[in-house]
Amino acid sequence: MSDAVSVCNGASFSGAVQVLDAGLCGMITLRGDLADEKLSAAVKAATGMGLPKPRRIKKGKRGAVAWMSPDELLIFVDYDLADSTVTKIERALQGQYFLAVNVSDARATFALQGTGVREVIAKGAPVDMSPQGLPVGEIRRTRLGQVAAAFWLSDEEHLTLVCFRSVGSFVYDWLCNAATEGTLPRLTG
Amino acid sequence: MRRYSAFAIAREAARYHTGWGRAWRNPTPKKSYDIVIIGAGGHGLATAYYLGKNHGLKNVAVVEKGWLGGGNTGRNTTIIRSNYLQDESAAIYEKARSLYESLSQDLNYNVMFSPRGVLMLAQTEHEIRGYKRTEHANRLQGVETRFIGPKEVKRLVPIIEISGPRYPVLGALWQPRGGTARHDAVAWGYARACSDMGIDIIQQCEVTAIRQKNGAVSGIETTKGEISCNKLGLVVAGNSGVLAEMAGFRLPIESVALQALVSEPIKPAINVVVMANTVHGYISQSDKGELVIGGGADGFNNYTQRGSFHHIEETVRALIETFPIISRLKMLRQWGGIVDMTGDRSPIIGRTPLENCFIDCGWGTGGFKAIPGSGWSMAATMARGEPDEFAAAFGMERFIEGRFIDESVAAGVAH
Amino acid sequence: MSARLARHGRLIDRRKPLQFTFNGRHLHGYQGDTLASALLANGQTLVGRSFKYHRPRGIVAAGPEEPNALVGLGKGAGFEPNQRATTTELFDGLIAESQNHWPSLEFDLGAVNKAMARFFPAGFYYKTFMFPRAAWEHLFEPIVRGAAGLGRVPQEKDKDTYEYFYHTTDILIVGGGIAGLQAAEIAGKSGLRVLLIEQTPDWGGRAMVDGVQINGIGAADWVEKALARLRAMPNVILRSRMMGAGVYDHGYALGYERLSDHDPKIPGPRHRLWRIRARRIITATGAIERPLSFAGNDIPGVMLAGAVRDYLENYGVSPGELTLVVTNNDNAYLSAIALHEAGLTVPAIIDARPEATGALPQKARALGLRVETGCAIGTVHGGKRVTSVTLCNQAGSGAILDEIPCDAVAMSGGWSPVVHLWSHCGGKLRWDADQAMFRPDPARPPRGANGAGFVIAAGTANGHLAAEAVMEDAAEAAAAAVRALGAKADPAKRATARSMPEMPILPVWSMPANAGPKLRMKTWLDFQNDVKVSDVRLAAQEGYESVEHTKRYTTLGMASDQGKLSNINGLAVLADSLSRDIPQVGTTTFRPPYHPISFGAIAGEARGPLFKPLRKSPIHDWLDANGAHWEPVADWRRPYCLRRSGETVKEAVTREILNTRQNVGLLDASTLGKIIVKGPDAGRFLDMLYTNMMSSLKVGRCRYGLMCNENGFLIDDGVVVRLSDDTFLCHTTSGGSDRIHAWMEEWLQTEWWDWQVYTANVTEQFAQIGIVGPKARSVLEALGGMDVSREALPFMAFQEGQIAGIRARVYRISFSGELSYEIAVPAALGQAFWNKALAAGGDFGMQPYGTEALHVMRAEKGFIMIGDETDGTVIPQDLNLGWAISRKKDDFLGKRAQQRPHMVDPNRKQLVGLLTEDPQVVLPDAAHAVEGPKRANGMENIIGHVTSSYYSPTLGHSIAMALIKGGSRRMGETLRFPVADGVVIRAQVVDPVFLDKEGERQNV
Amino acid sequence: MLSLHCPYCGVDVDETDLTPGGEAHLVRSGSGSDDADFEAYLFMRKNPRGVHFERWRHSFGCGKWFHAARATDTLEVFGTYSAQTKEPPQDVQERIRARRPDWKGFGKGDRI
Ligand SMILES: Cc1cc2nc3c(=O)[nH]c(=O)nc-3n(C[C@H](O)[C@H](O)[C@H](O)COP(=O)(O)OP(=O)(O)OC[C@H]3O[C@@H](n4cnc5c(N)ncnc54)[C@H](O)[C@@H]3O)c2cc1C
Ligand SMILES: NC(=O)c1ccc[n+]([C@@H]2O[C@H](COP(=O)([O-])OP(=O)(O)OC[C@H]3O[C@@H](n4cnc5c(N)ncnc54)[C@H](O)[C@@H]3O)[C@@H](O)[C@H]2O)c1
Ligand SMILES: Cc1cc2nc3c(=O)[nH]c(=O)nc-3n(C[C@H](O)[C@H](O)[C@H](O)COP(=O)(O)O)c2cc1C
Ligand SMILES: [Zn+2]
Repeated sequence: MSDAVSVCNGASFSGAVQVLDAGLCGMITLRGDLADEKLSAAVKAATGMGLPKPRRIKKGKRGAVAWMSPDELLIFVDYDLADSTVTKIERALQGQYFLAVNVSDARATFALQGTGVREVIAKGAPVDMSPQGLPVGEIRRTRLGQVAAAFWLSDEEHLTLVCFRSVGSFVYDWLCNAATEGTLPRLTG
Repeated sequence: MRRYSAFAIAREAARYHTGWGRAWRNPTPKKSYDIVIIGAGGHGLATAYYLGKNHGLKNVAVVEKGWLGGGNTGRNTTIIRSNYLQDESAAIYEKARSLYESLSQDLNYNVMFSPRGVLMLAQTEHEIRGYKRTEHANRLQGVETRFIGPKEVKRLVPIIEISGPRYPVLGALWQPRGGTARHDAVAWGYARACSDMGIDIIQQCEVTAIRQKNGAVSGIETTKGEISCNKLGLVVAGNSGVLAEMAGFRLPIESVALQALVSEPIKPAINVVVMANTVHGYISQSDKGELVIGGGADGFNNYTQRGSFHHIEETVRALIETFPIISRLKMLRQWGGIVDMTGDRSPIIGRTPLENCFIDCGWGTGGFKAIPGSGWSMAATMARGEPDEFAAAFGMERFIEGRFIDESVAAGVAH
Repeated sequence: MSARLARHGRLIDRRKPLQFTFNGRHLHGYQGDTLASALLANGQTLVGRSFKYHRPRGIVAAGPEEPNALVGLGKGAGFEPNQRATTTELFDGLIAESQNHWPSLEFDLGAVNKAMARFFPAGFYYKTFMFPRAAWEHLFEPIVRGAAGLGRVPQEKDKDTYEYFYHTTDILIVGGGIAGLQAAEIAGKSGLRVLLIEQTPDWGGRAMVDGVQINGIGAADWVEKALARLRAMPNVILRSRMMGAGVYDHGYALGYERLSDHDPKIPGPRHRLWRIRARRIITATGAIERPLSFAGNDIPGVMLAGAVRDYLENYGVSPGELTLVVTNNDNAYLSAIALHEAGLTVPAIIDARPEATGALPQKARALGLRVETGCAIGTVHGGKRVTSVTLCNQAGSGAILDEIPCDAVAMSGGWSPVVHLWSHCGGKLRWDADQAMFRPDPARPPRGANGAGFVIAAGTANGHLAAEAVMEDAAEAAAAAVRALGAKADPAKRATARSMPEMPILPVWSMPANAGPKLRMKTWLDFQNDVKVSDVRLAAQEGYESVEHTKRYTTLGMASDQGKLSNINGLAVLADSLSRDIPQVGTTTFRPPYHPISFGAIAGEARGPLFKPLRKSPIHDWLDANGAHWEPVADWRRPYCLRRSGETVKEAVTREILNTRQNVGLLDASTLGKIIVKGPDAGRFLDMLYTNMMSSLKVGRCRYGLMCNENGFLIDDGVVVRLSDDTFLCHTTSGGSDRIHAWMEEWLQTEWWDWQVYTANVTEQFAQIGIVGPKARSVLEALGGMDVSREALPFMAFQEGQIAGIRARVYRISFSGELSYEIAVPAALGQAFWNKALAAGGDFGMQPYGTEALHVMRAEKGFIMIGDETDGTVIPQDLNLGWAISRKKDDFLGKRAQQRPHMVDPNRKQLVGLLTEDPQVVLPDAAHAVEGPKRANGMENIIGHVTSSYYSPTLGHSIAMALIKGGSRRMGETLRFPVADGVVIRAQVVDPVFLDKEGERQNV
Repeated sequence: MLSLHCPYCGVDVDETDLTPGGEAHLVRSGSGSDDADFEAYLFMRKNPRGVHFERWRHSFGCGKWFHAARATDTLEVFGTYSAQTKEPPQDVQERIRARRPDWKGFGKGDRI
């Protein structure tokens, strides 16, 4: 699938923090009864992981699983594995009431790196971006500037942000602007 | 009543203006009136004025819970235009606009009607089509409007950015005789003229209950006591729901906050009224020099006269994009008013389920421009006991019949 | 003359001289100066002209309350009108100009002399300019408006950028005086998150110039130490140059941070607007001094006593050589003493109180200063500068006792707590008669989401004037906030203050008490808007009794300082005129912002390319590079046509249509909404959503469907595909995808929550590309990979598989009437597929086409377009779409509404086709049809309007569709369409399907 | 600027992440209903100055609809709760009663 391109085609920007187009990323929306054991078994079989608690994202070797709403997960796998993972889940849940759909191409993903990733996002998201407001490993669905976005920190210096594909280049520009060198408010002292 | 004129001012100047009398009386309420109007906003006062002037009914009281003109009439962005699409709307708004033309002389109070022209920008192909539709309709309705091109827009408003990267100005609907008026003066002028005819305006008098007998209205209870009446008019804009509940019926209305703001005063920068619907914002410059800017309405029920700040942000953003030079000006003050939004965004004038109780409401975000026309029509409707020619289409029954008067259609829906 | 002193000036750095210009004059100042202090240091006491009478104006205050010293700052793309000199930090190269005068500040033709001013009392314009009628519009109003406004209009686009910052905190403390610092320390120690903001660059507030001692050391030393302790607390954030601009519902507050106003060379955004959510807000915003109301109090050289002290202590600037002090309280004596100790002359202290026996007056007397008690200023003399004052008894009406030469007057009418932020969101005030001030009523605070008060006033902002009480109150405020949030506070660890004790104030609202009309006409309340005591009295006399009426009639407090100096004095005058108490009169409403904030900051980063998100299809860049003439469609942009070099838009559209009809066209339809609906109840659900039956659709087939709202009106349309037994794919309009997805979720979550249906919006997962035209099949065959024959893939069917090596779904649907396939491929492969299609289509004459060609082709076929044929008031029946309304279903959204009398009225507007009498004439879009004579009210009798109108290159004549009253019954009738300039176009009512009614072209 | 607690996400949500949806607990009147019921369902609103039950969607977050009990005269929020209920839960009703002793109760005084 060498023809497949992410929205910003691998662009990167180095400012107060680094912003990079994280490339194509496999994503599956799974809707269903999260309390159902069959469903968690299917997720486990497909990804090797159990279900995350509300608002959390769980990471493993083969990908990650994020809680999106009381009846929705977002499963991250390699881009090339998304379709086959959907098939796997569908097989495992055959006859059940659920929905699994590949949404990899409907998204753009960005990686932010450096001290200050919280401040960059705080320029546009109406969220308590302090470590107590958004602990590492918690995913937040909200707004960035004027568009929908979801993001989480894997540690204090690494943040991943997912948005819709059609606004990917807008979000990239937005992030670069927010990450301009010398513009992050220091939140100490 | 002492006539206002330049001579009167000159005479008074000699004695340090100690001779001016009250603009309106401050009467104690009588026990009973033929007609009581609740709400001394522009619409209530205009209703009372035309009851007296057109129908000779002067045993009338206007009852106001606060200070007259302190509702939406005292807090709106004063845009006056009549280029509405639907026949019924065009008729009443044009009636109002034409009354505004000579209102200062009628009332002997300078309401500063300023027919400087109103521009409604078309920034998408779709908007062009919508406005052209209005242009065609208006021509046949006898309302003077024209669709003009971007060059003419630029000539009328030199500070406008017509080739904005996101939403270039593709043209505009131009009503040359639209404009603004001094909002407070409209209320004060009507109040003074009413008072002069013997109509009582009773301020600081909140209506707390509506009394009825045999299914017909018999009077009101107020914080200044009971007042009986033969006919009652509810003209309370954002508080219509509260009064309707007192009268025992419900309305197809929700009350939400609508906001506005002014900049600090600057020298004349913009000579006409500009409305930009695609980006959401409208602007004019007052005779004092501040830019008067209107924003969006909240989507939730609210009686606090305070709105949510994001509307201010959206509006200012839109206007900076349209008028880049305002970026370094400053917001002086923001405020909100509670507007009464109906199911089809058009007003209600007419009878209510309670006999002899009439209502004029639902003007929502756009009733300042309608004040003289609405008062004219409501007065006729109350005097006759049935809707006059203007009110006929605006009865409440239109909702259950499915006969909307929807003005948003010119804008349509995105495709 | 005002001048710089050799000593004093704790905020300036005399080693760092700065240059600036004022009205072109080159002047000098120091690092740390404000523009106001630097102007005074240069002897510039005349700084502007008032709004109405163009009276000469000097600097009155030293903070944001300044009404007069408004200047135009900078030039070109950095020019800003109405900037306060008192809040503008001086920087090297600053350029300032005074405002509202012509030809010059010194000599202003607009100035209205005293005799003339008489003819312009409050509200005079309501009483005149009415005759003759036309004169207002053509003569008077242009004059009034020409004279309006203060600052100049900027001529260029702003050069700077702005941004937002969201911040959540437990406690926000506004004001970095000793109260704010005390509160921050106590709150900080609790471990809660604290944000302390101060509008000026410096900390410490008034205590720094008042000789206050804290914990046994000077206030300045304590402040420095307190700051060091606070900076060491990780949970405390300190920000200077950041103003608390507004307090809003549910603990929302705006912080206005000015990042580079003090040094425009600093890169990055100029202002940052903080959008703060705080669980508690402590307002430690101090107090503002009130002017006194005496005749001539607006003459340059008359200044607030506290400001005099500020200029002296902070900037080493004296307001004059002979500064007379006039007061009704002890606090102003501090200024007199400070002036005297700085070696300046204080010719007299005029104290309205019958006696002045407090420690400060005694000290003043001990220093040899002349103190006149029970006295008042009768009149200030001077034109552009104070020259002397007359002394009179406060109790009388102004009989002159003495005339005292002076070149400056320091006045103090007492202090008003800054209650703005407390009041913005509904906090109420109470009148404190002893201290003659409105102060926050702790029993009626603004209430937050949970109903608890969320603002707490502290220190002087809470009505405490003595430093001792200020520090105690601030400690209590912080402790209360901390406790309310469930943490522990230790107010015992608070700092304590000592200051000179002060004796009670005597409220003085008029000086002298019985000033007559003549004096009242010269006694200013609102310096910027030229509102005098006489104006307020006139308002009361004329019945504008409510304080809100008075405000609006006189414009008191409506100037750019929002009455920070004038409001209390004004309403006291009003109360007096009405013989009412001050609290009975009340205040006007406090509204944000506390002090004007830039529109730039309010807009934030959203300008230029970041103004509004633009949605781009996967083919966007290619289209852009290949002649796309863009058209905004919802948040997307779609190509209206793709122009080749030398082509007009119209030519391009014609070419695209003909080529598609003759050969084959390529369309980017990716923006179409695509929603997956899945579950055991999916069919049942879609039956409710669409007017037609969807549950009967066979797997592998497509069906065109209509959606209505509960009012019966058509809101969207599109093709529904049954992917499997329990899974449907619903296509929506481009603008509709998010709306319709939300609509589905709304019904599923709030009405039929027991139905088993899941939805997912997969609009952006796919690039959807139309290959349309007689040769479409050949192109697909050339691309290879799927059997697209008539048998394998008949009209209104779909197939899943590979095309050109790319995973794809192929739908055989048509919006043009041609043989047509829509191919959905993963968005990331959209461009790759597009390229392959172009390559394969080359041999068949394939050309891409845009939305206009699409629109014309669908109109030729009589297909409706949501937004053209519909406008939110049209029901499917109006559009001859009755066939798409199932009669078998008990219910669907909109069904009930469509049964209402007006909806079944045969005289509703119905869709018809139109052929103009002259086939080459195209009806203007939206032209209206009329019938019969005019109506009684003079309007034409309108019977409908054109919804779509084009010249059809395929047919070689114009075509149109229209909604016409009773249209279905009018086939063959000729209608009149009066258009501009008296032209009437005639057109015949026909069937709206103009081309291939049998559908032979699409069915091949 | 409202902030409402999303009962699904368990976080306080800024108004700008939410979409308001008008009065809650309306009873749908579909095909076959009489005029009065249909009019009441589609148009007539309580629009009270005081306690109001209303619908909100956490549109930028979990996408779920929930209900809020809120005062329209002070903007105080008495509670948020699942949209999948026919009436406000008891604890919310009790909190309203505690804060607003003069509240008529859910569905009371509705028959006008
Ligand atoms: C921010 C804003 C901008 C606007 N901009 C425009 C514009 O540009 N152009 C335009 O045409 N329109 C505009 N409008 C709309 C316009 O202001 C209103 O439609 C119009 O003023 C309504 O007038 P009214 O007399 O009906 O109501 P109001 O002026 O609100 O008067 C109603 C009166 O009833 C009184 N009342 C209520 N309850 C009681 C009671 N129980 N007892 C006694 N009295 C009671 C109130 O105190 C009030 O004084 C705007 C509105 C707002 C809020
Ligand atoms: N005795 C008197 O008559 C009298 C009168 C006034 C003040 N004082 C003295 O002044 C001191 C008062 O201390 P305090 O700390 O209460 O007040 P303060 O005036 O010293 O400090 C208030 C601080 O808040 C800042 N501020 C005001 N509004 C703001 C806003 N919206 N955003 C950001 N910052 C803002 C001001 O710039 C100032 O630095 C005490 O020493 C007191 O005794 C005495
Ligand atoms: C057309 C118009 C112009 C206004 N101009 C000013 C102004 O120049 N200065 C000002 O302080 N307020 C101005 N206001 C706002 C009023 O002060 C006030 O905020 C508004 O009427 C709402 O009343 P409230 O804030 O008392 O609730 C203006 C209001 C309107 C409607
Ligand atoms: Zn949620």
